[in-house]
Amino acid sequence: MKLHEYQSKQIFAKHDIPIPPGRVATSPEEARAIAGELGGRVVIKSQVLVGGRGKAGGIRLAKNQREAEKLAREVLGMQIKGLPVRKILVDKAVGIETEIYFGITNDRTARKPVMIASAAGGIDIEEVAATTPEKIIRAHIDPLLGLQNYNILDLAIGIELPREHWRVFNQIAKGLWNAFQGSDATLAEINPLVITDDNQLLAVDGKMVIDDNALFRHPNITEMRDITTENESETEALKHGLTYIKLEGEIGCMVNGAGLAMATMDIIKHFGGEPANFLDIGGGANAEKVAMALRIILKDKNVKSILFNIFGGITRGDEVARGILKALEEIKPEIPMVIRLVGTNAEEGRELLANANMITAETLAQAAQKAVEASTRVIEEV
Amino acid sequence: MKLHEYQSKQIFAKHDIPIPPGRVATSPEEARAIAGELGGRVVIKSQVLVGGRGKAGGIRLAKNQREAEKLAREVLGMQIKGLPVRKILVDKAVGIETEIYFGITNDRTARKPVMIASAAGGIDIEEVAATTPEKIIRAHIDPLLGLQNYNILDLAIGIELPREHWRVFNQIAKGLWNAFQGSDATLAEINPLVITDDNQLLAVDGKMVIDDNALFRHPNITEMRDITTENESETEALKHGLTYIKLEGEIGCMVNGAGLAMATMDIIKHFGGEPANFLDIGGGANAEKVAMALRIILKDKNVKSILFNIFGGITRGDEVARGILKALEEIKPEIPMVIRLVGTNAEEGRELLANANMITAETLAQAAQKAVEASTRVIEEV
Amino acid sequence: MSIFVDKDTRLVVQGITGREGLFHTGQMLEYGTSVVAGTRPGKGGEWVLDGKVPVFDSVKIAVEATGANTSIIFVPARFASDAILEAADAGLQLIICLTEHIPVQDMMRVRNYLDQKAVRLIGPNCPGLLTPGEAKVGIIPGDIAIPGAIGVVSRSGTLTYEVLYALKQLGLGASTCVGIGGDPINGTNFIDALALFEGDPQTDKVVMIGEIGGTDEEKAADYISSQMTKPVVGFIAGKTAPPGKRMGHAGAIVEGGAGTAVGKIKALEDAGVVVASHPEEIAELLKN
Amino acid sequence: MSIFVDKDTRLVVQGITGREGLFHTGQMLEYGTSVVAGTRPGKGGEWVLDGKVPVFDSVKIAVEATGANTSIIFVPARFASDAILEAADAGLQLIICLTEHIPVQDMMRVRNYLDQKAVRLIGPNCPGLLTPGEAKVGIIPGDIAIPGAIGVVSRSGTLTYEVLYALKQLGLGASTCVGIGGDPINGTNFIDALALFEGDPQTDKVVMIGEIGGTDEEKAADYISSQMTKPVVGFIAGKTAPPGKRMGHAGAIVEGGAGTAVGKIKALEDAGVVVASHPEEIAELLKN
Repeated sequence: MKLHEYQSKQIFAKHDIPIPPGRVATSPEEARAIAGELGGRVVIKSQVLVGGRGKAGGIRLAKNQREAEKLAREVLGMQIKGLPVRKILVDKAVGIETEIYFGITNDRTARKPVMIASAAGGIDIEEVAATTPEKIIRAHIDPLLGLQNYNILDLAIGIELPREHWRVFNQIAKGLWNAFQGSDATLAEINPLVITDDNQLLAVDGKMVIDDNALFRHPNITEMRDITTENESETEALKHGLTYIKLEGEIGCMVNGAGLAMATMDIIKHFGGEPANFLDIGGGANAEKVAMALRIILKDKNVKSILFNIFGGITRGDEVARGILKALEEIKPEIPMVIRLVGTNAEEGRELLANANMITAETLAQAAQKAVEASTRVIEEV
Repeated sequence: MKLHEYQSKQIFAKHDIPIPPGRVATSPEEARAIAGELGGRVVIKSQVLVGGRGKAGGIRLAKNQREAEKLAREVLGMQIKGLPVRKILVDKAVGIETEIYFGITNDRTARKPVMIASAAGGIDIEEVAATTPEKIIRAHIDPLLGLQNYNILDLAIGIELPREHWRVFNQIAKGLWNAFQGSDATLAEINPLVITDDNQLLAVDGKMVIDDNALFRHPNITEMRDITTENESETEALKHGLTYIKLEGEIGCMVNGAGLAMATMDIIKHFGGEPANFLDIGGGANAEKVAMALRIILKDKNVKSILFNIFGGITRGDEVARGILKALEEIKPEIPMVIRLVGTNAEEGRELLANANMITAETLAQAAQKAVEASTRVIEEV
Repeated sequence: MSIFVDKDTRLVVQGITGREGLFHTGQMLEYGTSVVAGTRPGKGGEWVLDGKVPVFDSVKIAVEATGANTSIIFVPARFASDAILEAADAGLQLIICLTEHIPVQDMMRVRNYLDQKAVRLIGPNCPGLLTPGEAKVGIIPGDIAIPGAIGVVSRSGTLTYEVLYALKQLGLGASTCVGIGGDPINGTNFIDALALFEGDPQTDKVVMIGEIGGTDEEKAADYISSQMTKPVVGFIAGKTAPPGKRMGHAGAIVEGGAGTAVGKIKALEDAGVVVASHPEEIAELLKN
Repeated sequence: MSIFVDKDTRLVVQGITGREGLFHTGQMLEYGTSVVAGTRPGKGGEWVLDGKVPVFDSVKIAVEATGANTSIIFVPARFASDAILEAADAGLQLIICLTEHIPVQDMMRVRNYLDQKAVRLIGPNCPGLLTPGEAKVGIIPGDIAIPGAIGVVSRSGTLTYEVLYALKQLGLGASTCVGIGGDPINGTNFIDALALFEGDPQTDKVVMIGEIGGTDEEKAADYISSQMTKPVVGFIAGKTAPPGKRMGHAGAIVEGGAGTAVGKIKALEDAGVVVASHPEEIAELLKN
């Protein structure tokens, strides 16, 4: 689960990381009032859960209250990468001398969290990492010991941070680690961490991603979820324990298991089709879940045919069949459906579906070919 | 640093360990008022930092408010093992079905904390451990992982705790671990943890000891120190970084290093004397510290002679000599003093002391013999 | 021979009284696996599956009572890391964890702790092990594979079944099938399994099924080209997957350009691995 | 020969700019120890002791620049566990920590972490090492011991000096003197040192100086009686110490009846160790 900049910075502030004064607004008038409270120049920052806000014009500098209101109105009217801007953060503007990158994520290869810093912070940090990797300093953190002072020291030395800032950098590093670990984050990032023109360290931007699997431990964070900025179908799916990602093709897929779902998409492409979605119904999916999955697929009007590829293991073929029947009864879709059912209780499943109007297939290759063919036929008939 | 029962139970309660309702009183009237609030029978418990309060009559059951006042007056007038009772805890009395022992301490051999439980809780638990060790169940806790559910399960199974209590026992165990670890305790103990006659688990007594070396991390706990119940000289010594323990003999000792201090006491005894104290001035002791140490030794009126045994390492002989001179100037003690100074800057130290009226010695054996002899002479002269 | 499990496996099922635990214990028994015990705190003393398997309160007691040497874990995600540690501290040297959705910080602590011990963890979020004709320890449907000489190792669950099933259709059998699981932090990786297959006399050829993300396949490719003599057929799922939701700049920095299907396929092909274009083709490639 | 330190020791002093660090670095240099570096975060680039020793910001940098192979730690208690871990992660295989008053939970975590690594910690709360005539790594006064064939291992600080000094008075020298420190959780115990002395050709006899508390002396007695061929003379301090302030019932249960001077002396005597009645007697017993 991604957190908004303002939410991430709230968590940072709780862990003694200095952030600029500021507040969230949902209207131009509110933005004007906040700008008045803060005094001087303010930054209007769109709160959407995508990168590249700055380049899209979603981050603007206002010289005074009146300009703050005007720019807030503009930004609140924007869509960034398809997402409407519903909230803006109004932060006091600071003079920036230096931009540092500072973040933590998990390094799956090392099986440890890794803290990363670079003196070349800012929007081009990935370019820096690709072209001048020596400018990226890493410190792995033992997950059983936690962050140690010398880990932080390695970073401060590595980025050649002036010594006068070491003490506050140590405090920020500990705060970032505590925010990361204490929130079960998979990412906690300050970019940039700036040295201001009055020589203070300040986290002017913040980003956190929380491990969805650990949200049960963090009810406060769970409440921060902003579903207005998420894809409606994907959110709906997640709520029912399904993983759904919408794509641009015309062949809907319902598969159990992420690997098999990807392989099914791949084989559709291999036989000349384009998958309309990734959909993993997970292990042990019951009839309800399957019906919900089918409804979600059918919401996508591009879908011209559906391929069900179910290999029973934890998931049982008969349960899946019951779910499909239940959904069909309710929705009565007009498009062709190809089903391939193998594994645990597949026999029973196939019997249940015998009278449904579905195209059956023995192998995955066959199923994919039939689904591609069926989608083309529909298109031609149109 | 030992905590009082009421302080330990406050910490337990913060960690979701159920304790009986109750409050601290410092007067009989206050005790009466608390008994009134609680209603029914109450227990009056002396708050002194020694064991065996119950056997000494420092824990009493009162049937009503009036009796609570009367017993509170009695208990507040007591001395237990030489310590005056200045505070009492007035707890609501509960009906007890079963007494369980439940504690954590560090096992230095295993280098891990160990959680200990026994179905045979109560005042005779050490007797149980000595005679029927199979009734004592232990679970070692990995200090890097922390307490795991299966550690708790091992204990619940081991003490044959009825299953209906497992859930709350799990909660109490986690609370006890968090209290122990979060307070840098070296001991956290509930004895007894009772099953009440209405079938609830309840910590009716509590004891915690905090690692003095970690108090810098716990200002709140440091504030709990109750110096009124500690030996004044020992407290004074600790404040100056000295370790002083008063004993019953007549030869005062000032030594650098705990091992050497013990060996010095042992050799005094070996040559027929009795040490008046253990006093370790620590490593790197400076003149101020030495002077303070001498003042503390001389407060003990039993002291008939003093043996200084200083082997310079971190501690420097000249610094010790300066401290002694400084203290002598101020206090002008009348009793004989034997000094043995070896090691780092011992030469310089001996030169400084050349004109002080002190008996010198080359070897430890010699020094001890001279100190014993001197103390006897004083006694004979009296 | 086979790797990990065989006729001598004596299995304890952690979380045996749950819906999945119970169902799949039945399936494992039916397959002929020696399931000697189950555990569920608070249910010690009961028996499940018509009195076939005794339930104990803890793994330690189960091991003492039955001599179990292997554990399989079906407990819910929030208790799973505790269950793995319990099995390890009870002295079991092979632990298979099927649970999905374990928080990554939990697994990171577990894995770093287990690295200090002589214990092998397979999974989590995996379908377990199948040594056809000898033992099924997990949820791989028993009837989709026959005994044979092909070692199968896979990050995926159902995709593995697909491959085993296709092998069977062509009369090809497996020595052991190992599902290592799809989680970012797991106990056993491709190289561990490849090394065991390389040393297993029953295994002639190996199938390795990977997917996008991480660098395990790339490292396996290095291992194959430098250490393996047996032929390997590979497959990588996720060629059409949209670029993953990136984990901020930090994720991009740590992962670099690695993790794409194209990159993994190239690494494997450079190591001499024949890479199939779809799952059923794997079986055809092995037939040749 | 000797154990732990010798002419090849290249020492880095952590906390070199503090009062004690600076003073004792001077003493070590004077003794002839190769002190190649010191560390103090924020003081990298400076030189101390008249330009004799360069200061670095971290141990890692100090090791890279000077090839240091051993570290000695003088930093304050609240930073000491971090300093030990820093030295271990910088690849040093011998770390001597003199700091006293380190919280026991810190040391417990450090020790359990170091157990995973090939690193030897001596201390904390110890006087360090002295290999007379070769290297002094710690605060044992150099002039109280001469080279010889007696290995000395001790839990105590100044009491050890007492013994070395008494040896010297009788013309007896030491191979190496090891102060293992008096803290409840430490890095090296009696058995570790005894085993090294047993295997050290230069050492003919061993002196072991213990004190009340814990069970290290009892375990050392077992080791001596079953594994050691060289004669051992012992001493236990604390015969007249009042019974320690007990650590609640839990402490009594964990420690049992162990830890008394009488018990330790008996264990050592039963193992064939000659136990001296006072420190200076040790030297006399060795002379015979």
